[in-house]
Amino acid sequence: MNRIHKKYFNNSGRNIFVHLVLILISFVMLVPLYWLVKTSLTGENIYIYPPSLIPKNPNLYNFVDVYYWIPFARYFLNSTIVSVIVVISNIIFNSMAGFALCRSFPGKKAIILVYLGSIMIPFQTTIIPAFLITKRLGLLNTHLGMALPLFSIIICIFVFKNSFEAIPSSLIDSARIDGLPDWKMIYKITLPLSKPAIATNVILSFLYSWNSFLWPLIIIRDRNMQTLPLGLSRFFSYFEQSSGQIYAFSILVVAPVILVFLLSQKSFIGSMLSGAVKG
Amino acid sequence: MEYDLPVPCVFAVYRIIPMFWNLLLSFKKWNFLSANIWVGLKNYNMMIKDPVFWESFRNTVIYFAAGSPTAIIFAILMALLVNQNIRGRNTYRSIIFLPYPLTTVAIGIIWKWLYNEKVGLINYVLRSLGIIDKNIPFLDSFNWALPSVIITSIWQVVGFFMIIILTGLQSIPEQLYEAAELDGASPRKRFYYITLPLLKPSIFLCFIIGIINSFTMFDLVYVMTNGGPGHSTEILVSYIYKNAFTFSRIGYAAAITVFLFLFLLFITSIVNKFSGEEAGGVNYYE
Amino acid sequence: MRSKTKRNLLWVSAVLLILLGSPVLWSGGQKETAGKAAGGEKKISILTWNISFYEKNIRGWISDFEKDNPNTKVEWLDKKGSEWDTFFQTQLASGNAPDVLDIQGPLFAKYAAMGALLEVGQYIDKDAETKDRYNKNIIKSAYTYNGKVYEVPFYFAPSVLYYNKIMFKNAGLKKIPETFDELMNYAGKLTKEEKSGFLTLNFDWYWWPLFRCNGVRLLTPDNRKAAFNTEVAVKTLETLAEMTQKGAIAKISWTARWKVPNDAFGAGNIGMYYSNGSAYHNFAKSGAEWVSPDTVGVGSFPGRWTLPGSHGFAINSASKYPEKAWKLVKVITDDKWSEVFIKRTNIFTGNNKIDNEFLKSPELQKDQLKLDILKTQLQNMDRLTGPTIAQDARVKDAFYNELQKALFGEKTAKAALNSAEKAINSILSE
Amino acid sequence: MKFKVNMVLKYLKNRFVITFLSIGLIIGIWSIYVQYNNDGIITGKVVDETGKGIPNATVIIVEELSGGIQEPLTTRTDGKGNFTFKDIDYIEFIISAKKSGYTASDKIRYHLYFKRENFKIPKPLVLKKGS
Repeated sequence: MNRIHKKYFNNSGRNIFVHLVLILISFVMLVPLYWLVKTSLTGENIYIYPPSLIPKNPNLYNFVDVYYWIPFARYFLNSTIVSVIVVISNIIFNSMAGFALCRSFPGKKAIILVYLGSIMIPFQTTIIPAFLITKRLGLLNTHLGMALPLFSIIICIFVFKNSFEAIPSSLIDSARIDGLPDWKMIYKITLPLSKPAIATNVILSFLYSWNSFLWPLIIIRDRNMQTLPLGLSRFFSYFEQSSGQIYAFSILVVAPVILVFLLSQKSFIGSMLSGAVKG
Repeated sequence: MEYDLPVPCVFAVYRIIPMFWNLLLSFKKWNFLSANIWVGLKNYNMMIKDPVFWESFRNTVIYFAAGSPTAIIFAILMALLVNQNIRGRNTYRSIIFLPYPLTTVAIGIIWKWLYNEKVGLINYVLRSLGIIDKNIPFLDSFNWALPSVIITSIWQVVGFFMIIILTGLQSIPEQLYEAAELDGASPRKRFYYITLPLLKPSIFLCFIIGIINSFTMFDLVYVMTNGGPGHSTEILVSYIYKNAFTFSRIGYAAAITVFLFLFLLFITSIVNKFSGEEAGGVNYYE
Repeated sequence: MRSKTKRNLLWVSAVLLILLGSPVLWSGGQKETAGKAAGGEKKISILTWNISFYEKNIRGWISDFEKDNPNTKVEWLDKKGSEWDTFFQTQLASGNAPDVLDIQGPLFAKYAAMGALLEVGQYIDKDAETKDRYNKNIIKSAYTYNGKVYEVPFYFAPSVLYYNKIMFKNAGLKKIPETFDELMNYAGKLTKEEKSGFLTLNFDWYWWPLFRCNGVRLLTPDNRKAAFNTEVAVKTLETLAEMTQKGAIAKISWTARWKVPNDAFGAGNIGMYYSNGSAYHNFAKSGAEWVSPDTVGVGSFPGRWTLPGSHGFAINSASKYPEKAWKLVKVITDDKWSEVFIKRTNIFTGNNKIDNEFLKSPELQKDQLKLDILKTQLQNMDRLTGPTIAQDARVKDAFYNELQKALFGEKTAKAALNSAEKAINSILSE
Repeated sequence: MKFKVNMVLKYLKNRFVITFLSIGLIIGIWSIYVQYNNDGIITGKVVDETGKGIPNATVIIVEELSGGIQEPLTTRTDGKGNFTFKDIDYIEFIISAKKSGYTASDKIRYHLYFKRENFKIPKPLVLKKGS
């Protein structure tokens, strides 16, 4: 793969061009983020004209305020618990479903339609019945209740499916001849060969549950059970006007996601490039 | 296939049962408290006559039709760039992905300022460079508001699409390229005949996510414009939400939901067909 | 070998995390059942509106109440404005909505019409302590729906006109405008490249006094039909549109909600700012060093028209213990806690005695600007405007949609008002 | 046995482990630092224009919260113009000094890095002669 693309852009002039384009893209991506970080360090009013490019008297006070104005550690723990449940269940359920979808079986088309249809229903619009059902289940005010609607993110099933389809069927057939049961096959053969898909699953499911807002808003009443995004609304009460703290808070919320991304990207995608797919 | 069972169960509880409930509600009048009154097709009738509904519908379609393909094309280009063996490609990947996980509220506030007519950075830069001589009221005009919001959403989502495409790129077996090379296919041909077809599942996924985004970017719309000016940035889901929770017209909101569901199912089946059925599944070993 | 151990490590850590997480999971679930199991104890909940900064004192309310009512526990919930409605209504649907509700502005009318609220007027009148406590004007225009009182005043901050004295001086302006024409004239004079002459808040009905001061009425007295489609209104809207296109009225007046206008005025780019009486605290804190009594002035809007900006406590009609709920409301709004509130926030409480005492308090005399803001508010209490109708949100949305079309030149003023009238009449007749 | 030691080392070299360990380490060091510096003592000095300490001046400290106006605390300076507040758990506060015969000092705002941080006001509060 790499070798091929190396040939695409085999001289250094091309390489410099690629870097230039990427630097330009990075610049566009980073400018709004730079303002976010800058404001979190100074708390200045962004509507002051002309805009100042360099932060004046940067400090970390806004981050300190974030820590004190909400029970940050508690919310962080709640968010983490929910996200871990979601990530694990997503890998288990989605890899199973993805594996199944690679094979043909009666009713497969219908199931795909159900999946696609399910994504199509905006969660905002089905939130009331979902809430009533969760109440029936006795899961209001629990971590499990928060995690349940995100137990399997449909997009991720298709990520697995796409990845599993790329695995040579000869590999699976030979394993079947060896008498390996299906669940072992998922665990032993297909999953290890689908590291990018696992990485995508981890990143996505973590992200969705970490940022999920409307659902926890409705099913959580206990203050000790709140998650980080819910903390944001407490911020609005304190700091709606001085946005420094809001930005500091969003940076603290996003930091774990970025961390998970960086770590999983390097260890999954990175190892993939060393030639994990063997024919 | 027994491995497929647990997932539909979760969906049954959280998506499918609620959807039927919604269907039932769309024939009723309800406001969380009063008794359910059966009103027949009145809600649907009201919907057809409601100009705001049609405007939101149009916006949703524009949002999807303009936003998703643009984002996907950018994402493919970026993925090809960062898939090369160049220095610092992990850094580039991370930077491009960075906006996606950010809290929408924070993004909304920053972009609102970027777009500001009088003191915003975009106008400031454009004017300093001499590209424009009169400031553009991005969010404060009927013509610019929707494109502006779409651009922001592309900015946020493109890194995520890139990751999905990248995952797809890396599952393409190297032998295919080697074989093509032996056959003497040019790089361009290799891209059109190997990379692109085999990326189909990933592109399909991006489209699906694009469809979802065209109605879940509702918090971004809420923060940036709250649907205005007029209803020029209102999308169906924000209108549904407004009707349900602000106007307390649950039955009406349910009717729009049913319409939206059917419409999106239609779109998805088209996308599915174009991507070769089975959710873009490809089996190149056949 | 390595990849296998790594995988094992991942699995082990996953199992460990589940094990570690489950006690917390369990305790979360148990708390709910514990609340139900303690049968002898009563539990009431109070839902406040974005005032978690006030937590210390809210704990004070609760402990005062629990001292007097030893068998009743109070649960406190707080939600931000945009989520309050969603949260409350889903709880309503599931049958465990909070008992005491802090509701902003005319929103209570929607719930009153639904039958979700108790009529608290009878409680207020029956109780010797509360009977004559409140300002009659504010009760009448902000807490009454269909002739019945549904809320006990919590706080309110009627709108005032702030102005930037520096910009006034630079433009050679001495006093604040007294008529609509003067207001527009000033706005034009104050406008420059990146500066705008006039800015108004637009949520609720904050922009409505722009019409009201020209004598336009929104609805007929019985609230059944639109009454605003007049010659004068068309002319007013034409002027507003023209000034908006010129930039004399900041465009964010019509598109931004609350934070942006405050920041914009705080940044010193706006000549006059028509806003909530408590906005001062917000723009003063938006990193604006220039804000001081010497640079910010305050006065009445032309015609002294003002929006109540009110918050009140209502009681859920499905409450199991309405008497307890009323007692809690009484504790919160008694003289002691009202005084604490006005001292900490400098916002009126509607309690005549406390509000007037505060105006005379020595510490306030030292702060001329705050004193002026409060005095202006009190002075205009007889000119409160804005409707209190059940369909408030829909009427507002319908009107606002057309208004923006006219302001941004998509439609003529006449056509916009015509279709607004049609839409509103159809909503009101539903 | 040797094999196992090697494996432990390998685990430790894992990116996840290194990242989380170092985050944990930073938090740990910070908590220890906080433990040793959280008596809530705020000290400072009140001086006149010449830099001489003013005894018996009143120093006022007010907690700064976005939620509105707070009750102030006061103390008096000793013979050398030094003052000490004890048990202060503010995160942000405004400090000023006054004395009859002098014009009141500027109100200066400080922000701390944790609650109950021991803090020495870096610039002395200056009172000018004359009322």
